[in-house]
Amino acid sequence: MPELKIILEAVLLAAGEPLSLDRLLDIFPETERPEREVLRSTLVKLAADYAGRGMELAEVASGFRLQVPGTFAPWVSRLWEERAAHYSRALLETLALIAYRQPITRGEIEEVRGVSLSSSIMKTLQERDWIKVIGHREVPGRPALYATTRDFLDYFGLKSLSELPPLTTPRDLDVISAELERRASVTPDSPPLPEPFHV
Amino acid sequence: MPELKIILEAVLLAAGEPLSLDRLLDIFPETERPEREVLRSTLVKLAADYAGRGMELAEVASGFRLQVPGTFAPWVSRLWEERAAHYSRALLETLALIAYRQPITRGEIEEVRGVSLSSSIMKTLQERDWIKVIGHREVPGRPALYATTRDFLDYFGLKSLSELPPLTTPRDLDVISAELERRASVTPDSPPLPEPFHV
Amino acid sequence: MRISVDPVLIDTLNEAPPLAKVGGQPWTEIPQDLYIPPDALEVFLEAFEGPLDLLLYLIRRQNLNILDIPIAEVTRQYMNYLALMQDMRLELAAEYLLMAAWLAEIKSRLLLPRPAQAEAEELDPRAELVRRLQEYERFQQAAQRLDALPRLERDVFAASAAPVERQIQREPPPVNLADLLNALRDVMTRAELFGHHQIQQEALSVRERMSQVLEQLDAQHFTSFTALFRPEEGRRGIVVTFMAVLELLREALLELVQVEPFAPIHLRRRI
Repeated sequence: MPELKIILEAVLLAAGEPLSLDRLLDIFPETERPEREVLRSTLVKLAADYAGRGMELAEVASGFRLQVPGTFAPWVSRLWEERAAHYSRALLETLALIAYRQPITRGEIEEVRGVSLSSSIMKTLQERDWIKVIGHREVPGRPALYATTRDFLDYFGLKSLSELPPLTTPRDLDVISAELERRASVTPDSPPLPEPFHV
Repeated sequence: MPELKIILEAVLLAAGEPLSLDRLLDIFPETERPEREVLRSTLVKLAADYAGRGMELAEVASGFRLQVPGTFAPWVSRLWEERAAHYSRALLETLALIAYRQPITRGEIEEVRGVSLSSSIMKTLQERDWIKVIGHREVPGRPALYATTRDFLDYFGLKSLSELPPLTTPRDLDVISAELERRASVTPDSPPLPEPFHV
Repeated sequence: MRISVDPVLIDTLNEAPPLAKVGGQPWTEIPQDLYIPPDALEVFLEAFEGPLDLLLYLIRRQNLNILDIPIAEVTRQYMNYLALMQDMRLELAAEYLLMAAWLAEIKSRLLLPRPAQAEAEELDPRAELVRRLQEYERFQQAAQRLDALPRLERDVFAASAAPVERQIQREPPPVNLADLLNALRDVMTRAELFGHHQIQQEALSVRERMSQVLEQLDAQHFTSFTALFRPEEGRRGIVVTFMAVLELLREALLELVQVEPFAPIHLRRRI
């Protein structure tokens, strides 16, 4: 029987997707099933094997995934012409709002962005399995509440939402107001702006 | 820049499909493109790295592919074990009719159920070795006669068909059914049923 | 209509070809009153993500502190952009007009003299605009950071190696006897077989024995009638077998041969 570490390597490569500890334990018949802690420490050893190689072991939301690190993107991306999709600012802003403010309704997204949201953006996000409807807000119209999925975390290489880059802290409205008052009293007139662009 | 061997490893792992020498050469910008022979000898070195690991480099018709050797099949195949869903109502009814009214033809099953019987149901039941064809009825078309098998009895923990709950009236069936459920919840082994049907 | 800009042309401004076409009129030189650097022309006006985005753009262009927006000036520029968009016949969304109205309202409130005692309670009319701009800006930044995260398929790639043997193991669904019984009850109730159908009278063990007898016999060779009986089953077993044979004969599934009275009976399956 091959070494545990090597079996894990084979299974992770064959899966090509993240595998949770539970799923990894399940590949062993009950009588041969390693201890959870043994499995975990073996994964650590496996990860160490990949130093300086073309792959790395990453832990994401759904489990452990073997992946090709970003350093190889220049070569790998030449394999596929148009694989890495570029997403619009509107889509990324919407996704950011859902990620940081979930559960959130469409109306709430529109309010922050100050513009109505195109259905195609929500559709794209749902088709990518990055967001899903997790319920409805109990207000008239019962709008759907959106949240991000596990796939979203996996895709962005995150173990949990807490690993998202922190949001800049908002300034309290009272503070803003006080600040505005203070400034207004110091400099009543703002400097004139340059001439705008005329057509 | 990473070593050529490691770049090839990364690209083959990301591709997840065979890559021809030409395609492998194409991932390098023209100025950095290695000689064909260098590429080939580097692949040989890479293949040697995988001795005793969970993957191997194979040359197949369309090129080079990283693959998980067959020795890992016992673990790998457990990844894709399909959790059984439930059998359809139609299948259970068909099985019940075959059990209680054997030998029975397909037409007779259809007559009782009032709907035509899908071939997939009979196929599933035969694949599971629960029913088999034991003859043909001497009527036009010579329809096959189905009966249950020993595997069927074994599965349901019966010594013979006479241990099947007797068929009386629908009301009795309700009682028996409730009894079966009660027993199932009390003891894992089902004790013999009250009164088997005797001739 | 769009402003179309060739970046190469911007570098060679003295050349004759038009820099851009606006309202059908070719532009051959950068207008003098243009305060936005020429590369801003590359930004299509329709690429703004709404009025907040446009306002943030105006504010950033001037390196203005978001807390220190000169409302009058920003409003004027904003209105100029709306005019530009209208000239280009961009469909002007309601949000842009709403923002224009809001800016105008703030401007007018700032101009109105405020009674001293009211000043304390009343918020600066700009506060809400600033709050919304800040809030939007936070998520603009968040979107950028999200985009910068190493993303699967763009920066990192799932490593996979095809297994040589890929078999899918399929666990058949479990069934218990109660399920089977429930199914039977349903089908029987539907078929209304109870009460007048022979099932009630029919012995299940006869049905089973019919299957067994059929299996025991083959179509090519005759089997002795007596070979079907197993004395160890006792009288009841013999009766069941006998009834099974009779039933099979009735259903024309068996062929019975007896050369003469009291001679051995032989049976074979009908083909």
